[in-house]
Amino acid sequence: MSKVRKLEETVAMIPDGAVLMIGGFMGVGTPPRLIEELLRQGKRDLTVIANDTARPTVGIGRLVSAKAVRKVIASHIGTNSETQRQMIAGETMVELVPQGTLAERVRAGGFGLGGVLTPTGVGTVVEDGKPRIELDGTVYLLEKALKADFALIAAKRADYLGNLEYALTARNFNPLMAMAAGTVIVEAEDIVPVGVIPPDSVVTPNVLVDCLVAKEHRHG
Amino acid sequence: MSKVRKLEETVAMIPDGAVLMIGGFMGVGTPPRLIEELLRQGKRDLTVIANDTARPTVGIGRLVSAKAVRKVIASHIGTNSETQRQMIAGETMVELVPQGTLAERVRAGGFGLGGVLTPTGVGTVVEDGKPRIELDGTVYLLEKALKADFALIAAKRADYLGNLEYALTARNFNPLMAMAAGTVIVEAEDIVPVGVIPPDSVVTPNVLVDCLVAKEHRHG
Amino acid sequence: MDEKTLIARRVALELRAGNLVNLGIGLPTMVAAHLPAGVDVFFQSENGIVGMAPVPEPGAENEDLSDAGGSPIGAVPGAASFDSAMSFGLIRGGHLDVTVLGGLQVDEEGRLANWMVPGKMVPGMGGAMDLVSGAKRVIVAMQHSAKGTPKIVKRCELPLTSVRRVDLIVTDLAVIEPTDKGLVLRETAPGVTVADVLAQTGAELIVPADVPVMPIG
Amino acid sequence: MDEKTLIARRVALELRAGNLVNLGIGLPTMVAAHLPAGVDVFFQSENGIVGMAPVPEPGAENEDLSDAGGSPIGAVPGAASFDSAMSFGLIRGGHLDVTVLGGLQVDEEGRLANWMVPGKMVPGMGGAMDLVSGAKRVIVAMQHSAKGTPKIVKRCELPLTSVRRVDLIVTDLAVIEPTDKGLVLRETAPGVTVADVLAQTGAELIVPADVPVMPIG
Repeated sequence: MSKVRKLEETVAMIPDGAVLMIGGFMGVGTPPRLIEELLRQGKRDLTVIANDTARPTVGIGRLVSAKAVRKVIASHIGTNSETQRQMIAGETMVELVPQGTLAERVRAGGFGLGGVLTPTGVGTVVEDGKPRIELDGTVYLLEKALKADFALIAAKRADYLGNLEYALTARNFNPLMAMAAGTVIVEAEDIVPVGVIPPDSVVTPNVLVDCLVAKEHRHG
Repeated sequence: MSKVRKLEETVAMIPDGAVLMIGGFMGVGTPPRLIEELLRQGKRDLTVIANDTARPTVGIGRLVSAKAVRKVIASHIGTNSETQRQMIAGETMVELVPQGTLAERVRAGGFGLGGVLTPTGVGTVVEDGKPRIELDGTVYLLEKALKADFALIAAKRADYLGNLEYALTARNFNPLMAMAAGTVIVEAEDIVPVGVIPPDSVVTPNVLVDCLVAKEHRHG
Repeated sequence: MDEKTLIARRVALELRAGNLVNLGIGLPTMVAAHLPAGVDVFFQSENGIVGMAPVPEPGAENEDLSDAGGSPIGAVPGAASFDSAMSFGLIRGGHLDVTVLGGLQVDEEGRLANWMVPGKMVPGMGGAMDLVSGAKRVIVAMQHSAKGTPKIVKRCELPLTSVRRVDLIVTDLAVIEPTDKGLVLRETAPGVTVADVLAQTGAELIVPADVPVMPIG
Repeated sequence: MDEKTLIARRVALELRAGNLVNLGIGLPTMVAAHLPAGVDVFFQSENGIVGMAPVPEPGAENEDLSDAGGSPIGAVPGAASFDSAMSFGLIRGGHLDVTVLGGLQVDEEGRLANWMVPGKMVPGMGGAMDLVSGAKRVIVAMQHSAKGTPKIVKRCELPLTSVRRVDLIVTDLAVIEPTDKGLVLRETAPGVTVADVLAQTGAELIVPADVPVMPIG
């Protein structure tokens, strides 16, 4: 029943052109070994859905710098000059989404909702092409659900079945993305026996997780 | 900074006719002392938003049996013959909402969303009067946010600032409702010093909570 | 074997190791006790837990741990608890492999009615509408008829739970699969003939040349 | 006192005990260091924590605890951490009392532009649009002008962050309150005249009879 897999084989499942959700916020809560292995295997034409692209040498920024990414859907690329350069040069498509809207769109994808109505972005360029819906005197934008082929998740602690705990601000988009992808790959800092994580502490239930990779090499 | 208050004074803030969200599922996770005190103070014409009305002598069912409730918005009244009787006799208004839709409507209210698009209820009586929205070939119902004047919350453990933890299936609607009401009143089984509950274990952050009442009488 | 046990045992054969499964109150709950050896599944209770189990022994009840009917339950090692939004996110989001529900009527289009008898019984839909709309596989477990009145009908007269076509109907007489061509008779219960099934069914059934006897684990 | 410190100290006076406050990156972050004595507030960082604090001492950094810029932070006793949906639920849902943000332009209708200079700077809006749309009170903390060009203008040329009218603008020269009648000059900085403010403002200002000097805590 253990979901612990070899890093190389796990990442090999991801084809060029895949749509990936990758957890993390400025690299905090982004799975480092999974990023490293994507680079090593030379993946191409990825679509990456993530809060940001960190810095050119950090986290998701490394994928951008390696030109592994065809399209980015993110809330912020301001700390990554390379993402901005590629965007302006037309080398990489970038779709900018308000951070709270991105969180809800990912959540909606994982929760089986078609979308949500948010007041954020009304009357701004974010509104372009989106239905405006007025309810009880307030105007909202209809923002659609997002899904992905794979979610790459960083967890603090996992049990062998895949129940996950996160730490502090490294949680961010990870539990939302773990709901919204066809295949969920988790890099955990620690992997513990089943029963060690109490039910109330589990943030991502094991049934959502497909593969587990340990942060250190001891688990393959 | 402590939010611990006297039970009587806390419940006295709730006027007749108020809209209440009350946590719990068949009475599990429903705050017993708050229900008891609502009855003792003889509140009337309440609107209650809750998953269910439990049984005639249990939890929210006690408010229904005492005819303190003008309207119920719930997903299930099947275990409470008195709610069904009052509904059929026209004594109490009952709005039935699919359980997952109720959860999302309450959440939307607390999260500043106007509503969500759900496939649940399409083509059934639940659809009556609601906008149907088709996105990418799937039909959804637009379900609107719900808010309340007061939320009555049962927590397992609180600190004096109001950070809350819940236990097992007693969590249910409680954390969602704690986001969606003007005033949030919490009955906690245990109240501990600030710092005892680790940041990652807090489910409801203290800033959402207005008043705390202990389950036992020792805290007033 | 009584009729309910027969149904529960047959439904249990539909579950696969690692499945996330939600069992409705009543007859469907009995399925948990009839899992084939080696098939470990996770049971979800929609009030907020994955990893529901029976209370391990008398006295081991916990007031914070109950099923959707409010009865005490236990939990397996590796269980996870969460709020109602997450619980229905699992259901609606396609993470629930199988739901087993009772039924009042199922019609030729495979549509289920199971939450209301207007003027008589108004329990509310609870989680049923989300479960039928969202689960990957919906199995209806019910008696074939109620006091002689067929529950499998041309068109549901009772309010629908969902317009989604259910995947399988398991009764004390038969296993029936709703398809885009109609209701197909897949199996008959031991000692029951095709003619018996047809006589107690209010809808057209497609009867293949070979209708095997229900395996019951 | 330098200009940024002046702005930070003036903004700090707007915070009330118990407030939930979000400080933008850069100048707004400085506000935390200038809270008046006895005013305990909770700082939210939108990457997922209420109860953000400075790193208590060198070496006490934790790789799982950072602010929205990715820099290490600390946490007060009673802090709570959560996912990004919850973080923006607090912001969008009206649970955030005050947000303090930098600005590129604010116009006569009190509308803020602070996330993009087309063709030049495309950082993305991050959490700014949600913060401005959702916070109970929005305070813009910025230099009054940028290299001699007024940042308070008739109408924003830069893409808007939100159409919501911000509540207060605090600059190195003045405190200005957007109202439904227009921008009202509420205070001038020490040593700054009303004429100085008007000269460096690109929008019409309503100047009351009495414009006191900015208190700075």
